[in-house]
Amino acid sequence: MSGLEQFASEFLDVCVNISLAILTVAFFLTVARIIKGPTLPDRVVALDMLVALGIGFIAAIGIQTDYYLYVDIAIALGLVGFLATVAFARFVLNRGLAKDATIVEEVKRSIADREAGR
Amino acid sequence: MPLFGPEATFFAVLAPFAAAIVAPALTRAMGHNAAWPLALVPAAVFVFFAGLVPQVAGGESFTPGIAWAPAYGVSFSFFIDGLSTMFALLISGIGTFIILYAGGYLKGHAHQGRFFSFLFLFMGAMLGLVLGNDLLTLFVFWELTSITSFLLIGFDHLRAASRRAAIQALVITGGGGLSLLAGFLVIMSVTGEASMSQVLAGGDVLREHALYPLILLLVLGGAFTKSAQFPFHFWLPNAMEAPTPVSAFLHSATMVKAGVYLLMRMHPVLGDTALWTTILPVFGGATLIVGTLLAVRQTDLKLMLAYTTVASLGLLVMLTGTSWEKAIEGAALYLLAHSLFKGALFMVAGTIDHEAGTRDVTRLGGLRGAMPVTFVAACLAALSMSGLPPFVGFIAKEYLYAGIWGDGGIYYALTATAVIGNALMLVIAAAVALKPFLGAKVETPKHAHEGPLLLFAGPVALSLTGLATALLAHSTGVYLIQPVITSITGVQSTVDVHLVPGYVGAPLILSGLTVLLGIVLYLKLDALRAAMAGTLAAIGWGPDKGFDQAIAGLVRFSAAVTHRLQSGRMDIYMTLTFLVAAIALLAPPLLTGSWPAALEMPDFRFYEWGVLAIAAVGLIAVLTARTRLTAIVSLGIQGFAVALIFMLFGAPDLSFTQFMVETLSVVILALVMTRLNLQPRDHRPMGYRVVHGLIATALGVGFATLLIRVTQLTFDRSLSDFFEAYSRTIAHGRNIVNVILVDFRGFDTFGEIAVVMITGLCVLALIRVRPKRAAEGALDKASGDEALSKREEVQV
Amino acid sequence: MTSLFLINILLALAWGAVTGSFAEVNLVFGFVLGAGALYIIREQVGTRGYLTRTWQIVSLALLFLYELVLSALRVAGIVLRPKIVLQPGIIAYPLTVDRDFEITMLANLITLTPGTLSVDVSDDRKTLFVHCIDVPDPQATIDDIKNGFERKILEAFR
Amino acid sequence: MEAALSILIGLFFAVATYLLMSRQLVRILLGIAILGNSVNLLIFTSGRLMREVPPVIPEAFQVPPGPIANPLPQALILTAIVISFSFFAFLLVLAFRAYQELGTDDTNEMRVAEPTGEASPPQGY
Amino acid sequence: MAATDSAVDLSQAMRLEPVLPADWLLVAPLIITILGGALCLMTRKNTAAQPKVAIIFLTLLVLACAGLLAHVLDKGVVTMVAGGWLPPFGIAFTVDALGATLALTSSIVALCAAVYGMTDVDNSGRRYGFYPFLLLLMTGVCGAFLTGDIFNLYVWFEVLLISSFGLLVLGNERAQLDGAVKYALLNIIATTLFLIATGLLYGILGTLNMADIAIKARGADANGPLMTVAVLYFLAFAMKAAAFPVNFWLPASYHTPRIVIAAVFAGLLTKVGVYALLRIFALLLPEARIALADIIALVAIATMLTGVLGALAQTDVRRLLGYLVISGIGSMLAGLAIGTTPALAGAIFYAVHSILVMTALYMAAGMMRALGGSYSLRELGGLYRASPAFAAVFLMLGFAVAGLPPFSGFWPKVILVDAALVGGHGWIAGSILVTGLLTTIAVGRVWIYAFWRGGPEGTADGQLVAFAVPAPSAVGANVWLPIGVLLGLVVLLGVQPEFMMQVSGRGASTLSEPMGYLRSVFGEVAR
Amino acid sequence: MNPVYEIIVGIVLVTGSIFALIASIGLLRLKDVYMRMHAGSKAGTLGSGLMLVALAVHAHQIDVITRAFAGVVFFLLTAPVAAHLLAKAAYEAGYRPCADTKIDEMGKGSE
Amino acid sequence: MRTIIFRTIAPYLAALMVLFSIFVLLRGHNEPGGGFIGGLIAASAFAIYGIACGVAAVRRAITLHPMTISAWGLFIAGLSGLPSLFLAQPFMTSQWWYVHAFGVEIPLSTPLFFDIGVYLVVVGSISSIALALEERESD
Ligand code: NA
Ligand code: NA
Repeated sequence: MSGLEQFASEFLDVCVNISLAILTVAFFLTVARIIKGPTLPDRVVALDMLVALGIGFIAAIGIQTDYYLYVDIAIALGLVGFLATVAFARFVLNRGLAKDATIVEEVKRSIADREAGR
Repeated sequence: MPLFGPEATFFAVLAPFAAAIVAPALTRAMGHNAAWPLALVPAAVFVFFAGLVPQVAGGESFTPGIAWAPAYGVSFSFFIDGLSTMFALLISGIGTFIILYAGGYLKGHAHQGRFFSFLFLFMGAMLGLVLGNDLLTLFVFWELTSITSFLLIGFDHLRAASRRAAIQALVITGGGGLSLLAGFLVIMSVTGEASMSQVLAGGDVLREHALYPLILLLVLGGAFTKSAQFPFHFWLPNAMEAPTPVSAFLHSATMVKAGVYLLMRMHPVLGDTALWTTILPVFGGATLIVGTLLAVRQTDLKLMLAYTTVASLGLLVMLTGTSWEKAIEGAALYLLAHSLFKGALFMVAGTIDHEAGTRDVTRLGGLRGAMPVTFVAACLAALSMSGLPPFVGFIAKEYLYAGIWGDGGIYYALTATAVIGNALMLVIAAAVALKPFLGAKVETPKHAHEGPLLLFAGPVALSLTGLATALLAHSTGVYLIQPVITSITGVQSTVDVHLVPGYVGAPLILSGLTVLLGIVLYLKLDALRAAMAGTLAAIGWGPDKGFDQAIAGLVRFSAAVTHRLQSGRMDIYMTLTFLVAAIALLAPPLLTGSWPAALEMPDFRFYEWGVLAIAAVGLIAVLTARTRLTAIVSLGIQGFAVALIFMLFGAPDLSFTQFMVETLSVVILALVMTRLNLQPRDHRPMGYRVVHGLIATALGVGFATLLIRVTQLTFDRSLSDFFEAYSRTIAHGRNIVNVILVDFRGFDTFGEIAVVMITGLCVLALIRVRPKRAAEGALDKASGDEALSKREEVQV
Repeated sequence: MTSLFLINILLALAWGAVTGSFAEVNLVFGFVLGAGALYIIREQVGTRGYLTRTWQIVSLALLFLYELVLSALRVAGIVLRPKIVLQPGIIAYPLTVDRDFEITMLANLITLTPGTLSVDVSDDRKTLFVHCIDVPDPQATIDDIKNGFERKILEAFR
Repeated sequence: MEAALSILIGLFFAVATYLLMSRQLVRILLGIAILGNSVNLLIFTSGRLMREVPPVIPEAFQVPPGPIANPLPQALILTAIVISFSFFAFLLVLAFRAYQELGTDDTNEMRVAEPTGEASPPQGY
Repeated sequence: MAATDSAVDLSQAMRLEPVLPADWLLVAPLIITILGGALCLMTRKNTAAQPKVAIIFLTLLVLACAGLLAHVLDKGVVTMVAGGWLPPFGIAFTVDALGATLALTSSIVALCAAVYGMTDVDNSGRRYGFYPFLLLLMTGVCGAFLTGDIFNLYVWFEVLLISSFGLLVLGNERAQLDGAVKYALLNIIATTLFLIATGLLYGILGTLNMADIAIKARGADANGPLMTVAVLYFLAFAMKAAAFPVNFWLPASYHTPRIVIAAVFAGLLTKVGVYALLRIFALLLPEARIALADIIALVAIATMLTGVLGALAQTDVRRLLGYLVISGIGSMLAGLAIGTTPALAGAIFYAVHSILVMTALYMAAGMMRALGGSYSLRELGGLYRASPAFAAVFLMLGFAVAGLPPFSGFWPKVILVDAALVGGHGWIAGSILVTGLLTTIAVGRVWIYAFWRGGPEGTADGQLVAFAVPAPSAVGANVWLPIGVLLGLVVLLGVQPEFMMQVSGRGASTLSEPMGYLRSVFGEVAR
Repeated sequence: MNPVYEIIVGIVLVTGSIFALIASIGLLRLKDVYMRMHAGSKAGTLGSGLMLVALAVHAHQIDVITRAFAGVVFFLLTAPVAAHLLAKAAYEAGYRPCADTKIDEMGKGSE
Repeated sequence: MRTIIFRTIAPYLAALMVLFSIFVLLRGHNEPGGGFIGGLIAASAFAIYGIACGVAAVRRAITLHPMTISAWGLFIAGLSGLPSLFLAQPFMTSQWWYVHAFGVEIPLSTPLFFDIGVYLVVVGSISSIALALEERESD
């Protein structure tokens, strides 16, 4: 194995580890947003983000293990992630129009915040 | 199978069942006159058994049988000897006249055919009982008599008293039957024999066995309830709710004697022990006294007779319980006598009721002119009952006094009991047979006149038989009593029965005493009755009332227990279920002290820890979520983490599926949740939270430790090795998981897709079908196809 | 029907891309599957002008890519600032394009453009509401889009 | 590795059962969903863990060239996932319909099949 | 892709000897019901054709099960491994007399239900899946009885469970939904416990084939995790079997669906749980059975007694019957607690009896409703006059369930009491007998209120309330026929018990002496 | 494998993950849901897309590359649609942007 | 959710997803995937289509009732186990046929048909659930 090859291989390993580390941090940040909310759409946005992170995670693991079958999982995750976001958007819309108590409360808070200059 | 001889017993037993089937049709065709042809059936049976008498009297016994359930060693077999033959003769002989009597008594009754059916069913069952050799065969017939008795007592089912009496009889005799069944099964396991004849041939095996007390108590449980021994006596008088033919047949002449039959039958192997000679005389004697005293209290003819039946049964048990041969001779004679006179008297009472419209003895009198034949029959039977010559009752009393008279406390006690009992029976005999007929004519609800031939044939025939058997005492002794004694004692006996006592001894003196006492008491009957009534009122409670309270208490107790167990609250159901699960998980390691070995620090990489942490965070988030969407999305987090765990540990297919399923779950959840709200607060009170928290923690710890213990064992990977070896080489697939799913273990997938398909249909049914409160299933409104077609039109 | 046929070919090519094999048999198979997929959405697929339209789908996809990178960098620039001071706003963008396909194209492009995000199209399909992450001057943003994406779309599709 | 995952699985079970003991249908449903994941992880761990080597035979080989993750538990879990997903879907819709028809999602208030204050059973004959 | 390595010796992986057509009888019940169910679903909208299709397929099922039983009685235990893979690698269907008998009995019940359902289930019920549910319920039931693989058993349990959900909610009445929530959740927890136990069992023994488990579990460490797993299995199946104290779901739900559905449930569902208990504790983990015998006995006694007390406490006939179902389960568990071959035979016989009689009783309850307009003992009355024939039917069924001769319940009771006494389990024997008495009282109460009494509660003594109800002839043949068939079997088993005794004896001896079972799976030389 | 490719893969991968991180930081730091959507739908999509491309390059197989490419295209198609739907839903449900959002021409019609 | 943007793009997305689902189905024997996952993807496609363009459009699109599709799936899966009957082999013994068409060898097998059955069942049932729920939601 030549020096460059050696370096490249080690470089890639380091990169994979770095990116896994970054993704792990990103995961926690996103989860924090999911839990914090404060509104339903906030959580949905974060969940959508979580899916994107998952796709990246899969790609990183795929590179680390040399198993490319994970590509399809990533694609599928993208597909259903979209579906989930659509469903949640629809949920927010329908419940909002139906004056759902939780949503009304959140909406009121968002209006109050706006008026209070936050 | 031959039509004659002992082998033909099968036909004899089956004949009444066949008659039961044809009776309704025949009655529809002929009306009450169907009694005549129907009576031929028991008559033929009687003739058949009469034909066996010479052989039986000669000391022979027969055990014809066919295999029934050989896998379990059950045969359908009969045991024909002196005892069973006498009972068979009584059942079929008295049965003949009962059928005739029923023809007259229920003339014009809408359900007379059904009544005949029930009577024949009973008759067949009773024959099977007394003839049964195989213990289980015998037991089957034993229970059949309880069942048919239930139907007959409740025949007049619109009246609450009938229903009560019927269920009471069923419960008491049915309960006793279960005791008997246990007894029989213990006997079978102790002796290794399945049939009565073999058990009897076994000699002292049972008596010497450690389980003898248990066996005896179990058998007595059956016998005492069936034969209405104190304190189980109360069902029998209540059974008088049944039409009189039933009372005459079942509750005096035959069925109630089944218990006595059983005691006599098993006497050779169970009798003559300290336990036997203590329990039986005590209960028999108590029953005798209680029965007669209660009989005195009554004014209803049938009830008076019923209580004396109780008393007579007590007397029989008492006599059998002494295990003395002489006393048993008395018992055998008394058995015969009682069946004849009591059957006759019941029919007389029924005839009076039928013709005069009442059977209250205080409202009856002077009927002798209107009903002369009945009067004669009544007198003859009453004389036998009173133990006066020249009737078989007299002989029986002579022999029983002879049997129990002796020098010693026990003898005196038994004798005193018998004398008092017999005297009181004389009182009742007089009250029943004389009072309605003698004296001044009393106005009755119906204008009384002599009943038709069907009604008086029975009483006359039976009471005359009572006379005849006495007059032909020697033959009676040789052909009937001697074989019976042989059966009861288990040794060949010689009995010399004669009407005229050979000497003036204690028995005759005791007879005289009995008659005297009886006359005195009869004259004081009203005072006696009042005194009894006062005493009973003072006690205010008896087993009969106790029965009602027991049933009511049982129902209330059941309701209380059930309400506690089945609270209708889902959270309690869940909590209890998980409590049990936690115990199931933790009890074995706690009891055996086998916990996992020490854990080692896992060599996870940082991102693997990260994924595990995300899963945990997701879980906690779900637990603490206050709004639906937080909960749903948090659910998504833990599902997502699970999918990543699968991916990290080499399960791409799982990961793939988990991602898809988790997302779709969340989607469906979101679709459904647009209506269903999550309460911001978990409504559990603090106590519940603590309990639930403890249970949940216990379960978590239980599963975790169990899983750790499992994974610390060495693992047998042979199944997967096989799949790896042949997944591509034979099954042509590189994705081993998929090959397992569609080939190696395709059957699982087959079931799995069935689940998926059904789920789709379930959801469709849930969503689409709207409850239709008005239009319900066809059976709801009692209407078969018509209603269905109507509703279809509505739906179209 | 020609246009449907072309879409079908496109789907067959997509099949080839996904399966990673451009062997004829696989493409024919992809074509058959594509036909099935098209049958399913037959109602929504019109019958005009697909030849050009499909060509532009490809070209615009590349454009998306380019804009996306810019957009992501801009977001990065914003969120990594120590203190985020922004003037977000929702502006009403008057649409010139009126076909469904064109509106969709424009809206999606806008979303992927730096700092803007399509929120809704008005019921009369005359106005596109756009959320901007930092919009000190709304008219400038509107003009950017008018002269940028919308014109490109009009050029490409008409 | 198995032990650490086992502890996580214990947490899964604890959370699931705590939710299942709730009175609120929605929480119960969440519990059911988590319970399904708990079981899948349990089976997965029970079949022993193997990092990152999927049970797929490379194109060039007839049998796996080296040790691979245990495929059988994966197949079992796939079946179980599908089934638990189906059941979850059913339960969701059932809960929804029960809520619609009964007007509550508190199981303590769902007392149609076993009503409160039922009359005592009939007495007498 | 097609590169089959010529070096592969197929005989190392597969059973190569030709399979007899008769061996296909092992899987025929599943194929028939699945294809039939799928066909019924395809013709969902054609409500007139559906019953016909279902009845044809269920008749085929009965024939196949009968043929299977004959095959098993002829050949002993038979095995077919799906896909031809050598056991324990493929999924083996291993059928002994126990499985075949229960499958046959269940299929008869299902056929009867299909006929009864022609009247009881309306068009909406047909359109939304009564017949597919019924057929796939039978898939689950037969699969459970016939499979020789524990995970596969789990799958069939789920098939039958989800089908039962469908049946339970058919109609969406309020009570149904309420009952279904409880039924579904608790049953799902039960099957989840089953799955957990199976996963752990695989982790311990590394196998899923029942015969293989029986071999490998022998001599396992008594203090090891296997014991805990056995306890989990017991809990899971005790829940399915509705044993005390985890039977809440049954009284909460059985009275809510259409009566024919309740009838099928009462006949089949709990018995599958009992079957699994017998199979697992008698055949697979006999050592665990011995260790748990006292607990099983306790559970059995408590189940039969609380069951019958529950029955005594009911006003609604259907709920009363539900508790009688529970009570019967106790008797079957008693057989397992005793554990001897005769005791197991008694339990098997009892299971067959219970399947037939409980189904028939629920169908009879439907008829009571049809004739008397209610299920409540307070509102019923006068049925004896309304239809003496039906009264006779009910009375016989009532005596049968109480274990009185000469009906089907008598013999298993005798066998079980006998086995208990022989085994020195006096408490079990006593409980069975007491339960019999209490059952008699419970049934007797139904009889006196609904049949003998002249009318609803409050009817004057001696009075007969005239019926606003049409003549019994209005209840069509669709109702009479299945009840009649079941009653006929109940009577036949009582009067002529020999066949069932032999069959249950065969089934029991396979459980207690598993050599035949193992040989059937692994060939002449069991490992 | 070509070392140059490996280095490119490493760089692209890390770049992608950094974009993803930025997106999640944005998610956390930006003030209202509409602004957070900008982060998610742009940086997030680009991040995951880049990482997928890295995988494709690393695989160096035509089928993986085409599939990864197809995947990226798909994300690019769906991401703006998802953002649009969510923003529209949030707005119609009544959620108002933060106070910094001085201009709200959409709200004019309805308020 | 009937916005112009979504409605315009959803049909194409759905078509692509269906295509992808078939791809996942067919390669399942050798790579991750298979009938179940394929079916879920297809069902997701119909769900998206339904949310965007209405349930009625989806119902018209798939012509058959989804539950009928599901039933067909089960039926096909059941039939795929039967050919071995005629070869004196046990139920579900896999059969492989290599069809040569256009110069390429196409492997057909009973497991493939079985997996197609799985796919259809999942597509049918899950679509049915999603559509039914969606319909309820819209009324
Ligand atoms: Na933009
Ligand atoms: Na996205």
